[in-house]
Amino acid sequence: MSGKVIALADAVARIDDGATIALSGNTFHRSPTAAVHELVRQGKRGLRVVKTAGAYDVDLLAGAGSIDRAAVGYVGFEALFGLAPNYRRAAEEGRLVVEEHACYTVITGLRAAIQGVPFLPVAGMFGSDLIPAREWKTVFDPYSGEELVAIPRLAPDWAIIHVHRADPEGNAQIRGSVFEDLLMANAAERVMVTAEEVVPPEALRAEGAQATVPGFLVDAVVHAPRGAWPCSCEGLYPVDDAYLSAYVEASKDEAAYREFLQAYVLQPAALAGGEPL
Amino acid sequence: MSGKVIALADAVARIDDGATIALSGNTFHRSPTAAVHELVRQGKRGLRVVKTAGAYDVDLLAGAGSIDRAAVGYVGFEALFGLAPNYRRAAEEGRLVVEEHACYTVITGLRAAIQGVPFLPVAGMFGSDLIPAREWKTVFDPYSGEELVAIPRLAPDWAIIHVHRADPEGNAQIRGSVFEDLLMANAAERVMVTAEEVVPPEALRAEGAQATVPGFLVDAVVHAPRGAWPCSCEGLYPVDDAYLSAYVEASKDEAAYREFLQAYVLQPAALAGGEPL
Amino acid sequence: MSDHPADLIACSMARLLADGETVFHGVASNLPLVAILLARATHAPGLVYLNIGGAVDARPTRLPKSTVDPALADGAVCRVTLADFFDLSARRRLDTVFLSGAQIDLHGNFNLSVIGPFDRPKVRLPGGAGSALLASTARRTILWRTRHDQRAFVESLDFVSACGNVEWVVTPLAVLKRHEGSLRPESLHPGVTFEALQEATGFELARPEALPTTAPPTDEERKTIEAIDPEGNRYLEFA
Amino acid sequence: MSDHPADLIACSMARLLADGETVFHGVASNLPLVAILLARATHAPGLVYLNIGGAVDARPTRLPKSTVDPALADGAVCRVTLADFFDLSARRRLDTVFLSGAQIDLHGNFNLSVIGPFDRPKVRLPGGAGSALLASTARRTILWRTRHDQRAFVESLDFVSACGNVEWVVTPLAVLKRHEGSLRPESLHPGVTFEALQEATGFELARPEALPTTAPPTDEERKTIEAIDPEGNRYLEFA
Repeated sequence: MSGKVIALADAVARIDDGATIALSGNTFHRSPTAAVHELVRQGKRGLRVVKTAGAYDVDLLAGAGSIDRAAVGYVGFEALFGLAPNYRRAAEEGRLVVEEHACYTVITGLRAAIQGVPFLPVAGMFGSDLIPAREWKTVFDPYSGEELVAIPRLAPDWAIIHVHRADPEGNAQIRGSVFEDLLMANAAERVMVTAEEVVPPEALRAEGAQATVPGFLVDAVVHAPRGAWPCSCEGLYPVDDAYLSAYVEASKDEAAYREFLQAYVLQPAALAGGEPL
Repeated sequence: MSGKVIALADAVARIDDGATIALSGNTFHRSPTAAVHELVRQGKRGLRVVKTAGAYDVDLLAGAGSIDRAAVGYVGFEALFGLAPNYRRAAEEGRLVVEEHACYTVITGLRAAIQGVPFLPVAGMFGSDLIPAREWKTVFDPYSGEELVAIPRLAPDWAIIHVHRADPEGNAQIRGSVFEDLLMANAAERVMVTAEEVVPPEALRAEGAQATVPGFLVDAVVHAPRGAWPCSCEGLYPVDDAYLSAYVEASKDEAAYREFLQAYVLQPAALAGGEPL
Repeated sequence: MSDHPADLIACSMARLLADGETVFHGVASNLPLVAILLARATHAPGLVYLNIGGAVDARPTRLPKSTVDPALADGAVCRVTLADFFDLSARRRLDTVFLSGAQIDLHGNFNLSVIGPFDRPKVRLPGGAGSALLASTARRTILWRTRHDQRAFVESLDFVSACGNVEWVVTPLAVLKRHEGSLRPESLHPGVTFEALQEATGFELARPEALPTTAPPTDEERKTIEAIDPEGNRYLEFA
Repeated sequence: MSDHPADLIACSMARLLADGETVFHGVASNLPLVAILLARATHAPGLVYLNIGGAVDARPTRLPKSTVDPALADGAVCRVTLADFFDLSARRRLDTVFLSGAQIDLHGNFNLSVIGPFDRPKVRLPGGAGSALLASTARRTILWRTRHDQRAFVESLDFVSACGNVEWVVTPLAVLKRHEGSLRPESLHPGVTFEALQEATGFELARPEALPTTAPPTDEERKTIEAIDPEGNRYLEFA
């Protein structure tokens, strides 16, 4: 396949240290884990991650030292395993700046980028300490005088979106929940799609406008089967609880975490993902 | 069928004189014409219509004297028949106030209503006489100081949306182009759906989340086969050029227009629509 | 037979839901999920259940551990996105949202962000997720907390992640309601005294004249909860 | 053999399109539609064709009279909404938009709103549709006008519906380009003199040193146009 299809390592190599990257999915679902692992393998530094609700992806990047800023509404392992161990440690030790958002302010910041405006106002929010903590300013409605919090544009350098199918032109299909992925794909300067399956050029068209993300927004297509593992990919595979449990367990101490990282992430063999522990 | 299904006349009777109504579709496509005809039959007065690009629907309402304000980006008969004859006459004679919008400002005003904010800023537009003509104000980005035009909230009292299928709870499916309909359905205080087909309660669910408009937004469901005629309904029937041609021809003079209205709109028999001229 | 606090919480929250309302839960919300499905299976069949994956009125047949799981879209009539539900709330059309707080104060303000200073926290919590907007724009918020002690119910929050229209707070000890801006107990769970509740609470509680005991789950409710959540995901937060 | 102005306009506009760019047309845009499909069939196979119905890169097999017709979504790879394309333009990612004006001035500003006062017009025109935003945010605008006379090309607009990044204006007489803020002829259609063009134009035109004749459609272009639009919808605006 030609077009925009390139190898995972080559696609990830295009992301510069210090870039702002938005990651698809939500908590344990359709995270672009194959690309996240490759970011760690390539030893990226100084990245800033954007996500409404992250879990393994953001935690791993924090633990590996790849990110030093996180614009996120939530990072945790839900009720499965509680707090995100590496994320938490990095923030508490001052290695990670948490640009805490409400999930809706991530969405609003992405919308501002999409709509080509430097900010968008939101309803509500007054009384939250996020306003002073994030140094968010307010605007006044020029018609009624009402005061509103102004959320600044949030424009990722890259959106990395894991999808079910993509064609070589970058037309990409997501099945089921789209989460904030379309916002990310539209707001970002560049888009990398990692796909469970790369289909022939005419397939999505022939089946009747099946693309979720139009190819003209996409810069790179990577064939990444099981590329969301250990997160779920709707209709294909569930969350790998056993892996995540082992990850959280290992993350309780730095040495065990490093060992785990070595065994499951830094080995290129781990790329395919999903070998049972 | 029970639930929210009511007769067209009963649904339209719920719309008060003076209400702001948003109409589905775009130019000659999936306009809620059955409901528009019923608005005329019921002799509504003082309505304000909201649409990005209108054609027969807005023209008919203007000619019949049902609307006295139109918040629209475009009203015309495209290259088929040129200017909208009754709309034009009403505006030129001072019977209709045209609140001219750019289509994107209709969208932005609806988005403001959807997002619960009194205004939203837009990119660009400076230099257009629409800004002073519409008395649109500006805001300054509190971060950079950049000046932006602020589009006020546009919240219809009713959105009238013609759809392919709806169930008794108001879950409604549109096939193909959705145009601005979802924005309208979300921005409006109340939503009337006119449907080519009313399907059993579980049908859209059983086929796999087939609703475009979720039923909880919908107040009334009307069974209206051929309810977009003489406009098209994607996949079902095309634009009725012959009818529209006769309409435009008749609209050149007031008496002929009244006669046409009597024959094709005011007669309840015309309700089903689409008898060939 | 003594009910597990999870069952009492789920059941108490379910009873607060009215038929026909729109209700939303987010991440890590196993108890609200059970409450919503319980209410729909009992007194509120017309509840409109909205969740973080954008599913409208889904009918999950199996409860996952993650409340963002695709399983929670099964049987949905429509799929939109999270942004649509935030918008719905922002325009005051979302009736009820379930939220939680690591710390909750007398006014129902809550903290999900940090213990200690924001910039260099002693404990970095997960973050408020949608709370800051939802609590202030949804018609009402029902808070739940699986621990009721002076670390959870505090005189002063380390950080106000969110505040707004909190109406109810449901805990392992009691159901509290906000009256004129302050929480006060509305019912005490079986076996809990006002004194014990006050002892477990870091701020002073007004003592209402009548303070009934929370009605324990009925047999039907118990059976329904068990059918909804046979794997016991509602206990996860107590682990 | 003399070409119909519609064919000259469509062909001239097609040649302005570069391979791979994103291009959008709106309502009542039969000539841009033919131009886009012609460009894609000839030198710009990778053109990304966007239209008002939200279709991405459709491959219509039959041209409808209305340029909003569902037929223009046939073969699309993706369907979004008009709002998405306006957003695309707003963030400066839409390469080319085709627009028209009832009146056009020296600077490429144009009027689609009213002749006479805005509040009580002598002629109520259809309205600028997307123009006010698109002309100011798309990377460039190509204007077309099927009449070139002093009523269309005016010294002073009755109303500025839109202004912005107009780069080209294509008419039955000439192809004009904006240089340093002012339109000037770039080529004259076969048989048109500069004097005739000036005579038909309500503002003074700079006369460039070299003023070539617009290359008429090649045989291949003529055949392709005919295959794209066998019913001659491109002539509708001349009726």
